[in-house]
Amino acid sequence: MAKKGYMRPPTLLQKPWHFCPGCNHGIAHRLVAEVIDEMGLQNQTVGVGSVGCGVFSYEYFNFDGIGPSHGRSPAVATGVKRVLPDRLVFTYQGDGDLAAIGTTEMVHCAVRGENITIIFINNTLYGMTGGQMAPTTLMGQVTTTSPRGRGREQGLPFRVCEMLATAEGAAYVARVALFNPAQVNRAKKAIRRAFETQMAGLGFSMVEMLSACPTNWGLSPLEALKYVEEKMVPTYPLGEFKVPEGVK
Amino acid sequence: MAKKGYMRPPTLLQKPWHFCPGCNHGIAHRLVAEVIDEMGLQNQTVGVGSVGCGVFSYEYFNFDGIGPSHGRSPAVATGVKRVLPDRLVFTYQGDGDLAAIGTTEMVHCAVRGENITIIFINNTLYGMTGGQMAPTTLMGQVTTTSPRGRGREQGLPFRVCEMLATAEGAAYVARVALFNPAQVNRAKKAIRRAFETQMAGLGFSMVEMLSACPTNWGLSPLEALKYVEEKMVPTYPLGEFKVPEGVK
Amino acid sequence: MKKEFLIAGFGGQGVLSMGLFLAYAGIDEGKKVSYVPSYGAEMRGGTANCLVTISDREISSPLVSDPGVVVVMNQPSLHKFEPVVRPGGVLLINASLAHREAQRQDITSYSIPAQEIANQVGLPRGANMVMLGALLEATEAVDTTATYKYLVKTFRGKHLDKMPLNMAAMEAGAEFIRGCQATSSKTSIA
Amino acid sequence: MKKEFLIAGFGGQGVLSMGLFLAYAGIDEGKKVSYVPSYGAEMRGGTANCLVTISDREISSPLVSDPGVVVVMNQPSLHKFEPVVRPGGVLLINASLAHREAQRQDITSYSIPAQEIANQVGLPRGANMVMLGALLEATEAVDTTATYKYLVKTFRGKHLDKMPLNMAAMEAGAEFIRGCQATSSKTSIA
Amino acid sequence: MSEQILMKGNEAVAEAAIAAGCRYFFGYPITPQSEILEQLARRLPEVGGAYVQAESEVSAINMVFGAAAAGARVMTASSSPGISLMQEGISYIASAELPAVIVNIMRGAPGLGGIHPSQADYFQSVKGGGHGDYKLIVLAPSSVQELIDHTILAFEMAEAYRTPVVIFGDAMMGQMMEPVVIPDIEPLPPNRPWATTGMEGRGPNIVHTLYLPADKLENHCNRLFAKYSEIEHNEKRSVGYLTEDAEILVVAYGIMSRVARAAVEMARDDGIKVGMFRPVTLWPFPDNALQAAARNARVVIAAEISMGQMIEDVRLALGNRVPVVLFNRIGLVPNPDEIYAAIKSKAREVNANG
Amino acid sequence: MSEQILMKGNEAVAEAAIAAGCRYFFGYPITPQSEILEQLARRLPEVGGAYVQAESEVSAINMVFGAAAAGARVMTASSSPGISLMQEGISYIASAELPAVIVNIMRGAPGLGGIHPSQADYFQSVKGGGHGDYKLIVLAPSSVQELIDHTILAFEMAEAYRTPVVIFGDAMMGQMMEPVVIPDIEPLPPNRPWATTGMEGRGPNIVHTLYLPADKLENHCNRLFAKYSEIEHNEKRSVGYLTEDAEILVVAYGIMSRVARAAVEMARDDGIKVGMFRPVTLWPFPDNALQAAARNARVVIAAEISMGQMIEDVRLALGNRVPVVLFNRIGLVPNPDEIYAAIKSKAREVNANG
Amino acid sequence: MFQVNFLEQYCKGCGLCVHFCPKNIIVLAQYTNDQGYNPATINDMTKCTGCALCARMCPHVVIEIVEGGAA
Amino acid sequence: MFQVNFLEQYCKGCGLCVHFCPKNIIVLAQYTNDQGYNPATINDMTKCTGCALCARMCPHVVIEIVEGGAA
Ligand SMILES: Cc1ncc(C[n+]2csc(CCOP(=O)(O)OP(=O)(O)O)c2C)c(N)n1
Ligand SMILES: Cc1ncc(C[n+]2csc(CCOP(=O)(O)OP(=O)(O)O)c2C)c(N)n1
Ligand code: SF4
Ligand code: SF4
Ligand code: SF4
Ligand code: SF4
Ligand code: SF4
Ligand code: SF4
Ligand SMILES: [Mg+2]
Ligand SMILES: [Mg+2]
Repeated sequence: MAKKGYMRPPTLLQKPWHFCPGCNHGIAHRLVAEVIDEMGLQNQTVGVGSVGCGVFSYEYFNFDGIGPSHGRSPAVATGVKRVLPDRLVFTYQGDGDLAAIGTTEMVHCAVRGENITIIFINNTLYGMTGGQMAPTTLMGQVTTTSPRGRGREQGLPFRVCEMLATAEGAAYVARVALFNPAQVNRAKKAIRRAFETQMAGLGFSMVEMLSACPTNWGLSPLEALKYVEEKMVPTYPLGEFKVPEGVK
Repeated sequence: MAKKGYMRPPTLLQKPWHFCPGCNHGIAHRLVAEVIDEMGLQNQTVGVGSVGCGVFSYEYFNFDGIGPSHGRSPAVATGVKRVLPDRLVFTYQGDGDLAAIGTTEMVHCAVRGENITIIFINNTLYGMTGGQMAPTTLMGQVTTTSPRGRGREQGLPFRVCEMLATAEGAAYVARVALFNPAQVNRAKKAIRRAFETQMAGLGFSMVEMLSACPTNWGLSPLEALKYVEEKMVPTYPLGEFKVPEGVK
Repeated sequence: MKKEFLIAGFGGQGVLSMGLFLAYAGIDEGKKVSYVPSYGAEMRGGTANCLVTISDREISSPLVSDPGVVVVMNQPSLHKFEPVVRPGGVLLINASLAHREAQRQDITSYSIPAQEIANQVGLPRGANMVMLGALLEATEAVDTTATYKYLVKTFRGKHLDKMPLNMAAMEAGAEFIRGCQATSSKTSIA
Repeated sequence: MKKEFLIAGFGGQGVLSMGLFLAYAGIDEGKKVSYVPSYGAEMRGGTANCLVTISDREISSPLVSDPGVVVVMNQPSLHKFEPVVRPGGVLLINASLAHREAQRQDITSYSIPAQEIANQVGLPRGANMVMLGALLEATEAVDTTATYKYLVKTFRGKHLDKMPLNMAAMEAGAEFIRGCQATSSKTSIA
Repeated sequence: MSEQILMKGNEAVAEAAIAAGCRYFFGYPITPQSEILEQLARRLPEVGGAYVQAESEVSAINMVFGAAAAGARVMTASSSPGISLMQEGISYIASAELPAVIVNIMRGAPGLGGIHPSQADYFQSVKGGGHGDYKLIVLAPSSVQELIDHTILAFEMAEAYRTPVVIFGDAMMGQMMEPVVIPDIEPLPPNRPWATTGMEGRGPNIVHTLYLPADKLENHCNRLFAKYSEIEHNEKRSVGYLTEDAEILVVAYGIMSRVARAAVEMARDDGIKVGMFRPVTLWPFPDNALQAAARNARVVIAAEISMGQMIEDVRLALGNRVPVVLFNRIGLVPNPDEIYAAIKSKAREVNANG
Repeated sequence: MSEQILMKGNEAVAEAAIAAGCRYFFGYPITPQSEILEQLARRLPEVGGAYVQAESEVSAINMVFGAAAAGARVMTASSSPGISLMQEGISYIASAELPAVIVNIMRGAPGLGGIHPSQADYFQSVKGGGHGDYKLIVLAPSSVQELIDHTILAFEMAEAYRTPVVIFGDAMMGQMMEPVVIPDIEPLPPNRPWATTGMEGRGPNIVHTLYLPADKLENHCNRLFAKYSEIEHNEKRSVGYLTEDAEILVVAYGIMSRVARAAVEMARDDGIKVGMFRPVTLWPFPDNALQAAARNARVVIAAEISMGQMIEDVRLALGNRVPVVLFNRIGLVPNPDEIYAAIKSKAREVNANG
Repeated sequence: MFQVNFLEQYCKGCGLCVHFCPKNIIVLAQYTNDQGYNPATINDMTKCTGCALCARMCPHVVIEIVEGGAA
Repeated sequence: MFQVNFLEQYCKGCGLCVHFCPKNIIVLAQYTNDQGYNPATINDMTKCTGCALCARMCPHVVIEIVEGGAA
């Protein structure tokens, strides 16, 4: 961000988005597009979407895209990457998609050290289906399926980065947030490092983004950002959990 | 083992077993039975088997048993435990069953802190189906589906204990081995602690047992034990990864 | 007797609860009732609508393509749903957000400045109640008293203090229709 | 001409490879051939068996319930498979591990101390080759030369040195049968 | 409570399950059935039960397996793609003869499809989406009240026959509200001497599905199918409407049967001799009743929100005695007019052919 | 190589896939198909391809989805329970119109069942085990050589129609060895302008299955089914044997057709007018050819290793013109004698009824 | 001088740009756009420093900022 | 004195008891049992200390050890 001014990244098609007002999915989409453009990879990218509020990613990005079934994006990406090892292959997944139904696929991409990148949007619940509890839901958080607030019976928050970092095959693992411009810049850097990890062939990479869902949290866009900072970050500490030699 | 002598634990039915000569599944079965008898839980136990060489566990144990589909035992055990919260509910699973196809079910039992115990027999491959590579296969190890020895393309060994220990809901997590009598004693203690963790309602517990498969390793029973000690342990270090307060 | 009501607008305009009021009033009158909301992903940020059927007989299909009464709470809904009103039917337009008149000649239509009326009544979030009152007046769909009963049910407990304002909003909507009808002839729909 | 051979024993006794020898010899003679091994979980520690069919015509079903020739390499297999031998067929018993004679009168049977013969030949792991030689001699299943050809194929490369001993084991098996036949009449099976 | 209340189909299923004595629910969110979960997440703890949100549909169906084996009255619900993920588990539950209720609020398909109303999972549940030989009882309610009644019936049947029962809804039925009454029944607690509850006072109970010796497997399948024959004998259900003199017969189930009925009424007003036949159980398919209903039919219209699935069972029931044609729409519940038009055009043909 | 070699059915599938130009395989071990994996794990790296052992069948089918989308010729293989787990993925692949070959070496079922030969997944693949409206081409080879030929054919069809193709084997066919010749063909590399390979020199390619507006979904389904009609028109395959004058017709596929053929030969020796009809494509089912083959039939015997699944398609093809009865065994491939006995008893009936 | 352009019809009036603009020059308009939202707009463009914090935070890529521009 | 009993028909002759017996008194028999394995057996029972290491390692629960016993 040395140069001033700002232009829409060319890999983002100019279309209205279905995201709710203040939804951080939009910021995440934009950052991914910016990094791909900056790395000059538009023509070498295959984006693998998912099912969740990010389901239309392939309609918004201006590069090849796939819409897989719910949770299986890392497996689909594996199929793509084995066929096209020189392409940038990334998945874009929500916490329900990645950390619930898609746990096996995610874990084994990390364990195999599959040379792909996961962009992981953690908004603590199932946004698209109307705000049900997810494995990432905070303790005490009210959702449509934890109407009394998440209690011990409903499990404990799933810290995905911490878990995947234990896999030898995981090369770059970071958790970032999007609640203010500085965090957004950091998030962008993490995406860049993840993609660089992949293009250098160093193995599995993932960037988790703590992300606001004003609609299902019942908060204004601004309150939602504050919620991320004050409520989510203590449960999901930010930072780089693994950085490969070649990318430091 | 203060008292001398040795008698078959009453919860083990007296039948011939299908296990190959020297297979460590037999030792694991025996230890589970011994602990259940020592804790006096025969009538309060529901054993949840799995698909693998341990598939007949419900025919060998003398307590209520369930034979679930491949990999889903932790989900089945969850169903049982929610209905019968005061029972001892444990699963008995191989590395293919638990750490490959059943990854999601395993991880989420740990993440939810489901109050069940997993007995995990890690023999580095799919024994029952004839010795294919598993996520736990050692680097360089030859199996029927890694005929040139497992290489980087085939992924890296999956350290399940280390991964699950990152889950807040995991209360007791230990890795033991069965390659000599001292290890067998330690293994038994770990099973006891896991079951105690469960009966005290402290959350998820798991005991991983490094286990010899002489048949598919192409080794004699004795060589196979040596293989566990010399080849497996360096990749899968033994120890207790998590011990809850109440059980120390 | 079978009447279908389509109510459409942005999510958040109280479109679905207008439908519920109607439906419960129907039940209260001993009628058969069905209610079909729009739902799911396309709701978000987009339009919401519901279709209420009130009938003397068993309702065979809860869906109709040409409802007799249509309420549009915003401009896009007017665009989309004006064409489906059954000939001879009634179209009620929230003129505060839909900035044109109805174009069809074969239906009765009313343009109601619902927001302005709601503001006047002192219930700025009550445009939907204004429209509901207008609807009841314009169509004789169900007895207004039945609607009030449900209103009481809804607001009982800690929100009871909101009752009077809501009733006032409905009444203001009805009054607006009566004003219009003074100048045109009212169409009763079957 | 259609002949079926069932060979049964413990896993590890070379039962499956005996079947392969037969099958390849059949192919070499231009016959139609099929081979069905037992497999899977119940193999482990239990019995292994294979069924080889050699025929002039297309083989409709690779399975038969009453094979003309049965080789049993151990006691449990003798129990299990003596009853299935087609009347008039041949049963070859590895007498080293199956400690009783055949009980049926409507078949030709041979009890062959295969292990002892193999030991004598100097190929202690060659009991299966002894039995194979015996089988070829007792049934005229396929030409022995064809079998030798496959033997050469199998052992070519670094194991060629094992050829002669294997052939000797087969020959010793055949010789044993010839000895028996000197005292009984040989049954040719169709 | 015998008051009429306005209820969404999904909420009705949840309340009916509670009325039927179901205390355990395992499920995963999916539109258009999530309100079943949401309602049960609120309600089950109130009645001493447990709502467990599974991490996937695969897990959900296996949690159901465990809870049913442990003796509980248990349910899961999902929508089309989620039901596909349950196919292995369903085959296991059927083989293990566990009672369980599975609700499928069908949506647009194949693939991700969408959230439209659909009836395109007929083959999956009625013929067999999982591996091997088994049958599921499949109920097809057509109103919110029937969703309630069939949910209660489903639990009864599941328990009587020790078999999984599927309830079919669709996106519209799940979402639409109708006035209903929840019957005030007092179901007995489950009585399952075979359940794996801990073996106090008896020998071990085992629930499994492995039959290695071939004859054991064959016996098992024959036994299962003897039970299925009994179900076929006892449980075929259907509703006919004006079939007596019907020269044209519309066959439709679920929401489509209501549309068909409306169309039949319209056509009857025109003097067309048309009737409707509605299978209530899709398996066992009410073939005899259909044969009777089609006695005078000269053409049969199978009306489905699919590319034609139930039509095969209609044809199997009727043989080639009468032509069976398809009326279908995808992505929506059609208007009665559309079926009415189809009936009219068939009526012209029938008259033309004298 | 045109030399005859003795090969297991499973190995033959693997070698045939390589001959057909398949370079990517994703799969998970399961008896009785694991030799397909094992052979490809050895062989694919030798020919510049990749064998990836998936962590489950769910992952495997989704890896296939990805590899096919990326333009590769790709295969997976499993056995019954594993195929159940693939149902969601298969529905997606069909909807996305991706070419892929799926091998099912069927085993004893339902549930865990066992490792016996079986034909009980007919409904699953032929009618639709996944959600929604789609069809799979299903091939039913009956010998190891045909396993080879059909594997090659499957890749051709998958590519020609952009649709998944299923190959049915069973535990016996997977394990038995027969002499075979692997044809020496030189398949062209896949030509897939629609594949998501990185958009160098063109606009973005998108592979997806979501159709939210109802009319889009309806169009999509209609388009899919127009393609399926074309396949029905072009690809129905079957083999008749002595059907000309057959008063008794045995219908069987796969390994069962060989047993049936042997039984027919035995009965012909007794002078019984019996023939055999063997569907080679199970979908599209060769109904016309079956009607022709059953011209003179007075009874039709559907012979299956299942509780009766294909028999429904036989009945659908033949209507109620001729009685269709089931001969079945479970857990094993029966002996020809058993079918022979069934034929004989039917022959007596037919003669008695004169 | 910077020109901040709003793709007004995409704006959902979330107000994040309003909040994060260090110069406090962005406001939500009184009128609604076709989607029914009050779009963001700038009153006094001269105060803009081109820092692009508004664009960084905008979830709908509504904002583009060019140097020079129309000012 | 200890009596070590072998459930001979269950023994698979794996030899683990032979290896781990600190007294080296267990051997595999020359004959085979019904399963075809050479079962473990003890020649000199008097040397047995009842340590049960053999039983601890036996994967087939073949071995039971009782004090007193037949000796
Ligand atoms: C097999 C299957 N199960 C369930 C669904 C329903 N579903 C669609 S999106 C979604 C969850 C999305 O949540 P998340 O991944 O966290 O994304 P978000 O919308 O929160 O960004 C679910 C459960 C589905 N489409 N497929
Ligand atoms: C869905 C499904 N996929 C695959 C199989 C086949 N299968 C049976 S056991 C097994 C692996 C067993 O390996 P592991 O869990 O490590 O146990 P082990 O035999 O090594 O003790 C597999 C893949 C199956 N039964 N079901
Ligand atoms: S529901 Fe939440 S995550 Fe989904 S678009 Fe709206 S704000 Fe974003
Ligand atoms: S195959 Fe291996 S794990 Fe299975 S019983 Fe034999 S030795 Fe044990
Ligand atoms: S670029 Fe900076 S100063 Fe200018 S409007 Fe945006 S946030 Fe304000
Ligand atoms: S941040 Fe973007 S969407 Fe939000 S108000 Fe500003 S311009 Fe509009
Ligand atoms: S108890 Fe100890 S000393 Fe006795 S036989 Fe066993 S290992 Fe040897
Ligand atoms: S350890 Fe057990 S099975 Fe092995 S040889 Fe000794 S007694 Fe036999
Ligand atoms: Mg989310
Ligand atoms: Mg294993």
